[in-house]
Amino acid sequence: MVNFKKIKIISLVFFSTFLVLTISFLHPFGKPQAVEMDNYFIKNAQVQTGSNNVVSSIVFDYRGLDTLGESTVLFTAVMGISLILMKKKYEQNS
Amino acid sequence: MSKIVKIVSLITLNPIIIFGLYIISHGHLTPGGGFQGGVIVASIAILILVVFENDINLSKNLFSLFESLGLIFFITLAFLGTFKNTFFYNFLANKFWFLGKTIHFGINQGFLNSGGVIPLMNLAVGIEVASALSLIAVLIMSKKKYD
Amino acid sequence: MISFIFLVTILLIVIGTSGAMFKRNLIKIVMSVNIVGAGVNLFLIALGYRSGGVAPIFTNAPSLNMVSPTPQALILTSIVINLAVTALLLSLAVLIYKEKEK
Amino acid sequence: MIHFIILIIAIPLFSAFLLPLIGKLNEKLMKFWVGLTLLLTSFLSIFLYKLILEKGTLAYTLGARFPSLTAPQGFPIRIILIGDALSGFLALFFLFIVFLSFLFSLKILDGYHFLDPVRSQNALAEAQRKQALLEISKSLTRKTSNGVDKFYTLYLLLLVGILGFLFTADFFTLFVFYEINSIATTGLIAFFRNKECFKSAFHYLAVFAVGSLFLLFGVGLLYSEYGFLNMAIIAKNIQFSFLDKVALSFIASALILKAGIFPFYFWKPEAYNASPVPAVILSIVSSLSALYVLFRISFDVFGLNIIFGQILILFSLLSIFAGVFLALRENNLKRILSYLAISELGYVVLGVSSGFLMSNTESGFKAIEGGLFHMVNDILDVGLLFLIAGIILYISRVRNAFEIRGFARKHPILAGFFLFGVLAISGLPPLNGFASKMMIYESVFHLSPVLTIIAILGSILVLAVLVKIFASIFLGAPSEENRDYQVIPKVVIAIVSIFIILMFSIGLFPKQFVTSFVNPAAKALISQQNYINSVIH
Repeated sequence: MVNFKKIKIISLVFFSTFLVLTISFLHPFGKPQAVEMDNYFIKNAQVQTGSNNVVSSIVFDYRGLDTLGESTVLFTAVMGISLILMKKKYEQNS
Repeated sequence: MSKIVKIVSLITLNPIIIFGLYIISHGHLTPGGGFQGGVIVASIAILILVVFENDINLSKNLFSLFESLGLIFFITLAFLGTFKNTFFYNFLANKFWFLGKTIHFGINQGFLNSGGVIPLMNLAVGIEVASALSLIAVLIMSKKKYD
Repeated sequence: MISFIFLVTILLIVIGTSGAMFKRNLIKIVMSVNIVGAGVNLFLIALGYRSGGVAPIFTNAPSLNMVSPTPQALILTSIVINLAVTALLLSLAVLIYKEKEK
Repeated sequence: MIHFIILIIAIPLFSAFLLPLIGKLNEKLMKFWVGLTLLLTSFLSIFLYKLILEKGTLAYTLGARFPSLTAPQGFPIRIILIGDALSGFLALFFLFIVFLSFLFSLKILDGYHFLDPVRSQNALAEAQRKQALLEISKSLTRKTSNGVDKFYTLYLLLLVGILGFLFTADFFTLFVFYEINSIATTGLIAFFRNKECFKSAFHYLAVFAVGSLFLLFGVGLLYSEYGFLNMAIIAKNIQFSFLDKVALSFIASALILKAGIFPFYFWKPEAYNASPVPAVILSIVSSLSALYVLFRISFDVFGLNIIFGQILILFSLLSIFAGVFLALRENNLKRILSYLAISELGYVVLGVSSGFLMSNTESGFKAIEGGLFHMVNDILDVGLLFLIAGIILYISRVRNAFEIRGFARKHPILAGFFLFGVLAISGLPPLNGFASKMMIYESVFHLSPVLTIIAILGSILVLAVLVKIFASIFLGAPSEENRDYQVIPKVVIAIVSIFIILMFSIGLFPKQFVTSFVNPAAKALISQQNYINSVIH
């Protein structure tokens, strides 16, 4: 029988060293380099949407579909919970 | 729970609701918005469920109705932009009337009558999140399962 | 050069992943998933930070040097999604526990 | 109408939001509403596909002044949906299959009221049966109370997740739709509400919660590198540095997890076994759409990378074999079929990824065509077998395939259908599986003959597994223990025959099908420049 625990530990060690290697390649903290889109938002969001809160204007205007999807996720979770907490049970037939 | 807890929680009920509504309605001006305010409003349901364990019966159907209505309000606002422009077009912004005050770039003290559809969407999401989280709390915490 | 904050996010992700891999307790698995979520959210928000920046809200803002708004909008979405997943996982855990009791 | 591309996502979503309210009123009205929505969406997808064929790749900017305003400053700032020949074709086809599985679910899930223990033939059971019948007649006239309304809500939401996968051109929206997919599937898995279902739903959701967070981590890495979230502009700026490779590995592993091929296939048998058959069909469709996104991202966004293509080929071969060998030692019918579904997905990945390794050659293009063609045939073949497995479970209530005997005597039509499924999935002429597998074999041969040999071997093993099961279920004398609890509804037979007719017509005229549907789709997949130009003019 293969020892799954050892495999898991080894893969976890690999994974963490891989991640540490990855973050060493990132731009230093506090100095993001690619900021074209963000600068556009800070400069134009207030005028275009009339909202002082730039995050709010991104959430509801520029990236509205994400927010709709997020509400849908919450709705889906509620549907799932109300489905599984029902009392009536039936035999599985398909 | 004991009487003291019940009375104190009843006293704190109104400030919580008002704070939640404030967070929702000022979502386009200050940190906050529909989600955050909705969660605060939903905390009332949890408070009631914890404090008044069996004395009170919160209706699941009502929460479910409000959840669907909030979502339908949200997606309808998105659909309304489709007629002239695109889905999710902010058709109220910079139009001078309802929620359409023109804002110039720079620091200001904040105007409630601005933001176009963003405050309306905040309201819709606030209703949805508040009722959804209340519904989750009711479903998980209620003693007897429903049919 | 490794920043301290990115190291923390990596630590959170690794702790969460290992918890999800090794723990058998359902509640602990849910907690591990949440820890991974916290790590990823922290990572995203750290990507958008600019030194000395303030929150990207113009209402009475102290200065116009603002941090990147996009990651904040993204993690707002991500947090709510994590909340929904946690709620569903917890109710499933409760149900599995109750089925075991019978 | 350019708005078709968003309406195809928004209309099922709107309908799903309305569904709990309608479900409270009346069950029949709710089912009618779901059917109407699916029909409307299918028509929209037909029009969308026609529009795409006329005008080429469509890009739709959400929230802009007009839809084609994709990049106002030279870079996109809003969420953009892209529909090209491949995604339009897949949407059309998937919606057709989903509509059929919806019709199937109408009958099958109705039968799930009759859950009284009729195994004993005494009068008590008969009385209980009557009681159950009475309950049904009540529930049909009044509101729903058995969770079917929630089932259909989750069904529509999963459909929304699949369509979002097909049309999104934004990495974060991809993450959101990934979560919608996972959570809706979890709800569908737990539909029967027994302990097994809860356990597999919990495992499924825990795995996919971590997987989606890895996807988000990869997206974050890409964002830190390029400052954008749109796929097209990242495809334009891509440099393939170390960070990009890490991001690709995170995103691709999350998508492979969703598709359920080799390294991360473990969730599949559990989940498919627990969920009702109509939901299984939708789950297969969801896996295929995840594969589509995987191809899109790894070949259109990240460009051609030899090592990644080779890794994908390795994974595909391993999943062909892992699926078959794990199916050999199982005895549960649905678990066996889900392992075979894994191995069938391996052929899709083998075709497309080896096609990209041989890019700009004729056989390479043919391999991509074969892979995409096999996507269609995969859902038809595996879907057909799952439908028949659902019917067998519906009428006999036995989950162990080796306990059922002599079905051919009682239901010869079912045996015939199953035989067609077996022949199609193992790639024998003149059915559809043969056409696509032949294309894959021929073209992969130019990359390496070993691949062809392994692929043919996998097909033969699939045939061996299925012949064993066919012999055990259908041949022999019917035993006394297996009693029929239901008659087969006629609608179900009609739906299965539609599958068979489709399979036959594709199998007899593969050339026509490929030139009219698959060829434009493959052209859309290989042209990275076209994908970029649709957003950045």
